[in-house]
Amino acid sequence: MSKQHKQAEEYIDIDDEIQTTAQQTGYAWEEEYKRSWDVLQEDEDGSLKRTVENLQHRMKRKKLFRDTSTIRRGIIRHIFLIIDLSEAMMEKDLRPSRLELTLSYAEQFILEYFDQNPISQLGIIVTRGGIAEKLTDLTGNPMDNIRVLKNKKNTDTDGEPSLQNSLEMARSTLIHVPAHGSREILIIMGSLTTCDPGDIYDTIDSLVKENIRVSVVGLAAEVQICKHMCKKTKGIYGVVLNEVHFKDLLFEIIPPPPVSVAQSKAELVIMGFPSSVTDSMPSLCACHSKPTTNGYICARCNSKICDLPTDCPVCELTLVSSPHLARSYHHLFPIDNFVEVPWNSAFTTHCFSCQMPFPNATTSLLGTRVVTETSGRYKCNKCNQHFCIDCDVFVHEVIHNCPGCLATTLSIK
Amino acid sequence: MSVLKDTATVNEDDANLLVLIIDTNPLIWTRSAKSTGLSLKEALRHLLVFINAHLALKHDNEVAVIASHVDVSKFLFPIPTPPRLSEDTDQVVDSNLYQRFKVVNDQVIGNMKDLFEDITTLNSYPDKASSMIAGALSMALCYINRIMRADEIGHIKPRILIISISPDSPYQYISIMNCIFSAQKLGIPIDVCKVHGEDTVFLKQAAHITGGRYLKLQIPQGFLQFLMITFLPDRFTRNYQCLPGEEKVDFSASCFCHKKMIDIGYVCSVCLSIFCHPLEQCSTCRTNLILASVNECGLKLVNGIKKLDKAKGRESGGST
Amino acid sequence: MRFTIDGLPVYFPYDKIYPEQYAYMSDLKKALDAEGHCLLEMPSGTGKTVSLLSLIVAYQMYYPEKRKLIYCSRTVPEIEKTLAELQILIEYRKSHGVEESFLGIGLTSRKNLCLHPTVSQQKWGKVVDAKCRNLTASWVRDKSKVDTSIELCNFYETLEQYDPSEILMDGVYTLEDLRIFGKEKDICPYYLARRMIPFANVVIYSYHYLLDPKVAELVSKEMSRDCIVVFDEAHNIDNVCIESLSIDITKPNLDASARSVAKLSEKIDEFKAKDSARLKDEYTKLLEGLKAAKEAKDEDTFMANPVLPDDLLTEAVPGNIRKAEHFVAFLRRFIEYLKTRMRIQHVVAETPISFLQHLRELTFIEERPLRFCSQRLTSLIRTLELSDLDEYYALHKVAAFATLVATYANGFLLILEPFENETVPNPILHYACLDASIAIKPVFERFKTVVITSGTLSPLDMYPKMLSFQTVVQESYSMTLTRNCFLPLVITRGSDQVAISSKFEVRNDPAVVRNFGQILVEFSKIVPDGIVAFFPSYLYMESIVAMWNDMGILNEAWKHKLIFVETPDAAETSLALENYRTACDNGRGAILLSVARGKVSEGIDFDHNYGRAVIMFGVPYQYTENRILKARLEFLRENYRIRENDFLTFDAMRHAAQCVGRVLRGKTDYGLMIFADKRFGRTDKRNKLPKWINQYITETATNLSTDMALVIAKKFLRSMAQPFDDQRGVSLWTLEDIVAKQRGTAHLSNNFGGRIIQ
Amino acid sequence: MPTAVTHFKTNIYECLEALPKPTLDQLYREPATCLAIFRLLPPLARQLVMSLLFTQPISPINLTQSDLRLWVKNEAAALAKFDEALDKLSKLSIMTTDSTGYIQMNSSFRERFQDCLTGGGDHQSFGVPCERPAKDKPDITFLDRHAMKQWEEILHFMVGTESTRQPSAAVLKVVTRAKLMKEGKDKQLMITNKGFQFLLQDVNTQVWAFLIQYLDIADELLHMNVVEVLNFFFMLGSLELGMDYSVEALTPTQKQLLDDLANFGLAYRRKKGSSRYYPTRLATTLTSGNSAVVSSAVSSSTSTTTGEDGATEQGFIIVETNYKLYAYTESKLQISVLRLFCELQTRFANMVYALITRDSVRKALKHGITANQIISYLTSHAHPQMKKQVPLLPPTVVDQIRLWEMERNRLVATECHLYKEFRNQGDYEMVLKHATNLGYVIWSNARKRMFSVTEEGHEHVRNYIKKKIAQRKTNGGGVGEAGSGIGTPNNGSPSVR
Repeated sequence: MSKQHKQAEEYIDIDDEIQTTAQQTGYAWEEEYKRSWDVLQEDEDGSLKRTVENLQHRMKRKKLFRDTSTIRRGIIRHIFLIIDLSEAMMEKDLRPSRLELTLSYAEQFILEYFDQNPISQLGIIVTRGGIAEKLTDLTGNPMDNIRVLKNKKNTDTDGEPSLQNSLEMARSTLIHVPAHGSREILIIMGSLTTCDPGDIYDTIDSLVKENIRVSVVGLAAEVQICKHMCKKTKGIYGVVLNEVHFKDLLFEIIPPPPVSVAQSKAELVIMGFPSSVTDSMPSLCACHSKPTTNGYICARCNSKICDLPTDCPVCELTLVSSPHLARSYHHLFPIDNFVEVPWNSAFTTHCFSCQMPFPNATTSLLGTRVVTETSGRYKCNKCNQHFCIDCDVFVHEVIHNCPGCLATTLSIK
Repeated sequence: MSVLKDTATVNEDDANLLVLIIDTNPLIWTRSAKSTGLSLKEALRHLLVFINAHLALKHDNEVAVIASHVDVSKFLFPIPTPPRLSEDTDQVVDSNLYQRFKVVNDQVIGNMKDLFEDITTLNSYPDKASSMIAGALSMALCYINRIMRADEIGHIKPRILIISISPDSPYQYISIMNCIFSAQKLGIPIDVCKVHGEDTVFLKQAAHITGGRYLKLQIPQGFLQFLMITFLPDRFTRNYQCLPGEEKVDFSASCFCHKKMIDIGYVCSVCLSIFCHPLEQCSTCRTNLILASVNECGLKLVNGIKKLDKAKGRESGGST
Repeated sequence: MRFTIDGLPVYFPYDKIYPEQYAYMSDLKKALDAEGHCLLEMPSGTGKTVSLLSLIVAYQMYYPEKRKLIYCSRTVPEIEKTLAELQILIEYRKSHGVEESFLGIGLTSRKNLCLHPTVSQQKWGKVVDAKCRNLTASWVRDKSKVDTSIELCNFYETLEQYDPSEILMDGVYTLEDLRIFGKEKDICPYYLARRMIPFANVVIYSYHYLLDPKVAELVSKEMSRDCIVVFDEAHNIDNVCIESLSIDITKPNLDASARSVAKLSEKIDEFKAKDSARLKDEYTKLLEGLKAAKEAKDEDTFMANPVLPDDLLTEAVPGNIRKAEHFVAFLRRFIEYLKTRMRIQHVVAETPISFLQHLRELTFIEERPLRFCSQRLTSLIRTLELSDLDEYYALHKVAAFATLVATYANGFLLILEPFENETVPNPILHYACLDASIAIKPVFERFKTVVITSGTLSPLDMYPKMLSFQTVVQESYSMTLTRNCFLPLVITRGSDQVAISSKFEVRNDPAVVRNFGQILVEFSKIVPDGIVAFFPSYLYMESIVAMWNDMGILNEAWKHKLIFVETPDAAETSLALENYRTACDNGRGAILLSVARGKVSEGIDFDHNYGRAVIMFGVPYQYTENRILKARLEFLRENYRIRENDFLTFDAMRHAAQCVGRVLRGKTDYGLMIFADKRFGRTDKRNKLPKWINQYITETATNLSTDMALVIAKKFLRSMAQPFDDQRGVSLWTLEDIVAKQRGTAHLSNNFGGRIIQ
Repeated sequence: MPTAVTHFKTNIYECLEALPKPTLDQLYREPATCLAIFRLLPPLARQLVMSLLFTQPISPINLTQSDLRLWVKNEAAALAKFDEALDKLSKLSIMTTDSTGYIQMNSSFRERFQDCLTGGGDHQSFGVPCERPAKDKPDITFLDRHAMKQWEEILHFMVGTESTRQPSAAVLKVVTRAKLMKEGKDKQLMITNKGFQFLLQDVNTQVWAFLIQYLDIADELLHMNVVEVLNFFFMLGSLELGMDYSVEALTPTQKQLLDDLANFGLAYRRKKGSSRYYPTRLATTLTSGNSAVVSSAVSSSTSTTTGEDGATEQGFIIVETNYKLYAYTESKLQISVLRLFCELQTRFANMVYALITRDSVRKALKHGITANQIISYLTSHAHPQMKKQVPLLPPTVVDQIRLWEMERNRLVATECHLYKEFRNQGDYEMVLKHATNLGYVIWSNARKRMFSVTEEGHEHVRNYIKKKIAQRKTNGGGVGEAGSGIGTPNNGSPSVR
């Protein structure tokens, strides 16, 4: 029992955010029933409020912990997204169906990926009927990828997937990417089998040699070969529990992976910061050769490009805008996890950043103090300010600044 | 788990949350007072009226005021523990002022007072001491986040207005950028009212990226009027109102070494710092860089690096 | 880690221990203290062996009377594994500064150990033995002293140089080590091992060396009384016992033996011509009784007497077979008699008594001489200094038969089946042992402590009954898990709600077969990598697979996984297995169709991806029409009050358990256990499953239809795929946990231990 | 909720717009009033006012309407909004275009509103607090209770819940005047359809509707100054809940007013003629025009279990797709309101379980309650739990209610005249043909030889027949006597269209 309960417990929808994405969690009667009450117990004034809060706290905190050591990360990434289009993807065990869900998530993934890794590239390969098919080559433009996925005939399913073929295809492109970029493959795999022409272990070995990192998100169950592959290539292997979990797993890939110094050597990359132009008369752009009025001018060859970031189609100079670079800074300088403040040192009355009043230990005669094991305060070790759980999460997930440190440099001196 | 409620679509009877960030860098204010005659005190008077106007627009409009002071930024309103207003101000209720206005105004003024009291005592700023705009922004975002997760039906539409006077401080670049992007994620427009001094590139970008307004105050006397026309309109009315001329934002980056604008630069693949010249060790992340194509690196950028080292120290201190 | 179980310091070669391992040890300790037998059921893959070894070794080393450990295992690989474990343990003890002289060896047949260039090439174990003996038999070596032309095995010769006690220095020698050691020193590993047995603290070999009296007498006779005997994987021990005492004699056997008898007589004649002295002197020896006749080296006693009632050894050989030629005639007569018996056209089942009766009437052969038959044969052959003994195999079989039939009045049955499966005329004379206890009796009597342990011994009380012995400790351990890493599901009906069962009446009903097929197909869809499916019998498997083929179910399954089938032919099977494994490894996925009681179900582990699911199609009952089985059931009912049904179910369930047990090897492993038969739903069946399986069968999972099962299975597989946090505290104890535990139950265990000691 | 708000707005607009310009000017003397009225304006109008409010000090700019138009985007939607805004403004004579075509802001409005924002001037329009702190000051929950008790008494009286004492004269006047109730037989006051509709409004709207009615009578019967009354209303709206204000500062009319309002539950006084009064939530939320706050007050005050935090919780109704309705309320009133359009099944301690059935809804419709009112009621009182989901109400239910409303309008009765008993088919067809050509025929049946024509057709057809008969008479044919059912409107057969 125990473990399964834990599993269930993690996805009890006490969290509003999860609940708002309710349509994904399917109909009540389709869900296998969760004995959420096993998790809760009343406090002596008979209310569940406290326990639920604690639960939420724990869940929120759980999402956080990550290594905040400022290690090198492959900021400039090259990733191939391999999507399994075998018949197994038609299964309905993920609503509305594995395929549809995968596609929609893939789209979100791509957007989020480029949002977080602005100067990275991504390509899409699909595999079905035992063959692999490259939909898009590595490109810095999210829209191209998404457009391809939107195209129905690119996404109809057939037969079995072929891991080896698709891996080889991805590899053949990835080996050419410059040394300073990371090489990654992300596979979304619904099928439990793969039909391969040759020995896949050779492929895996060569992947390891090229230090290409393969991550797999399995939709059904743990497949040995995938596990092995991810282990070898230092990738992540996850199997989805339900729709929400699927998304979590997929988005784990988004923050750039840490790279060993050996793995990719640092380089100076020449980049152009094009200036935007708006002409009165539409002129052809170099990328799609469509007439457009406003666009950007390549800093080196003065060719006109529709949107950033991209490689100049003419002189192949990497073109970005400075905010793009800035987007990925927070990966480089992550902020440390906040530490929980024990009751005995919980003097602060309210959250430093959002002014939310803290639960007060002294006033709660009803034994609040007993019931909530957390003081609801979380401390930044640099500036020693206290924050509420929501800010803690928000700061680490969204802003990536510690308000305390930024607001009070005095405390640092 | 960002609360991505649909903040994009606004409709008529949404409440508006205005987070006002006032840059209260006393040095610059005095400077501006000299040049333009608009002192902080004066400006504050206008701002209070402005706040009242905002509150007047709708019964359920909300406001928050944050002071971005030198080396510290703190909430002026609301503060969880209302200070001892009752003593110094004659009475809690003033029959001549709408109660909500009164509460806000009193608190803002009161807090502003003791902000200055306890800072001016230690009156030894380094010259380049800059106002903590990034901190203020972060706090603002946190506060908004709190408010937004509080109302379930997404009834409150937040926005941020920065009254900016001090110039950009490069050391806050990254943190400010982070703020901007999270604001963009949450769909919170950042308005910037540049009261004095030359344009700040960062805030310009902020306004541009988040779809806010960036405007420079032309006639200091007409400050209030200016506020009223450009920054009062809530997001609903803005759909219909056409803005005062939007000016072009340049995204050309400035190199880390000499802070000079460049259109082709050398970027360290590890930490993405931008340089105007190729160098063999990144001054930011200390990794040795190779650049096959370019091999000339003059002595001149050594001192450049030196400068940046100091900068870097501060920066990492401030932003991580 | 080092901890003490009431007073006994135990070194455990890992720094974590499962609670059940701890419990196992402490129970084992009790048994040893009490010097009684014990019966321990412990889930497979929870480190049974290591905990057993580490405790017993600790025990040996701690107490003055260094009780030798005799560890019986079933197959050579298992012996090898155990030895490896032992090595690790000893290393660990050494590394923790325990000075002790310790010798652990394994013993196996010549075939596996022989180094001799030509001999070792032989395929058949028997031949190897024979060839070896031709090179090593005492008289051969004597002869070689006179003429050097006769070749000897120089490995053996070099061994002869040494004084047995100081050939091997301390340590643990796996079979492989032995061979290497042998190679280096040109010593015959086989004989080396046998020489070492007296000096070893731990001896590991296969059951037969202890159970099969023929062999036992050679190898195990000088084992002292206080040895600790362990039978591992002992769930089939009763069958082993029975086989060791059962003999089948076919027509060819008889003919062969007839021929060898003829040869014997020739030999005798030429001996008469050459020197009758030897015969004479043998004769006189026989007068003094067998004792005297046995001073020759034990290597020469190539075939031992199947029974060792000591009285036989003392009293003298009856007169009418003392003379060689008499004995030969005697044999001839006996064989002739058997031949006549073989001619009958109908099945006969009779007790030894009546057989002897009839024998006497026809051939005036007395009971007593019969009993000495094999002994006499042995000595005769020795006197005649025969080589190429494999030719005499058949004859010896007959002799052994003669001895047995004359010795044991009851517990046996003679069955004569003229026809192989009712049609082909191929008369066989089964001399079936019905009573497992006979063979193992001496073991229980000789040794103070016999430990019978396995993953599946439930219901525990069955074994003491069948083997008629008393246990001081009799325990079945549950499996403590942080996540329940295996999921037993009982599917009682297909998606179409038709009840499924391998019952004889319905087993070929298309609806049932289709449902079985559906289960296979559906699970092949959702289960990754490997699936193993077990059928009650080859026959049944064949028929079903045929029907599946017609129904197109196989093709359906093909889409998702490759399909392999176990066949009676070992070579084929191992090939299939190999391919199956690769298919599981490279993500193709595969299904292995195999048979309960088959090689696969006993020997092979399907850990991790090699077996994510085991499907048990039907309940593996034995084929009840078998006469021997019938006889045995009857016997059990009459003598041990075990009702047929109980025994059959017990037998079926233990095999079922064996099969599904294959899927789970260790706690990091996980898998589905699917019982596809409505009869599994009944509690009386389920109660016969081992506790550790039973405890995880939830009520909801006892009566599922295919589709319901699928839903649960999917969920299970998903959750199992999640990375799982370490099991510390819950199902994995550190030293602290143990100490805590002990403190908790200190007083209790102490006085308990005390009670046992006095 | 939005519907409710706009409803209320239009109401107050109507009455404000109705006022003559001088009265408005008088009104604008009070900053509170300015603020209140300002908030009633559409957003764009508000923005306009704000933008122009402080123009003066810098330079007296003169803007024409077209100048202003430049502020808004040049899109149809935007412009429409803009015009609406200007229109409203001029209606309330806040901004008017003077003869020169320049837009002028009402000066008094400008000044007062500026005061309001800057806190200048000494007008005391935001209520004069008592200087001496009151002993045993009633807390907010108490005030809520009081307010609700008073107000619900009125409503109870309307629905005719037993054991409700006769409310005050003012109330009676208002309800009768507003035709919320009318004198049935035996002089008993009976609730009218309008009354039912009234009940379905959220409290805030009710209050306003009530006050506006009161305004009229105040004007006519009690001879009060409308301006003062309105000012007082708006002032109440700007007061702080839980504060105590002194009565002295009020004008005599307002004092008089206060008593009535106290009756309605808008204000609380410990005893008649006590020197201080406390505005209740009903009053303070008047101008905020958001019903949520008030209905929260309802729930908090009615449900005794939930104390302070009850105020946060809002609606109390949960509707399921299967037409089941759960109302977490104890107030008799709410229940009896519910009874208007659904069948109560079971009643629990704090919850009522009801069904929305065809009959129940039809019953409501018969009372003249419209489907939209029901729906808006459900929407505005929806339980927060329901507020999370979109659409808020299960669409099936909403549609069904609408359908039920429609199905009542299947029959249309039209007055008509029946012609029957024609002698022979010939006559029948001839006349029928004639009538059809003229398009008078509503219904006809050849077998029974009868058809009916419309009112206006009747005259014509009859003449036609007469003429025919006359002709027959002349050429001596068999008299075709067409017995025209001399149409009493009663026997006009309703014909289905």
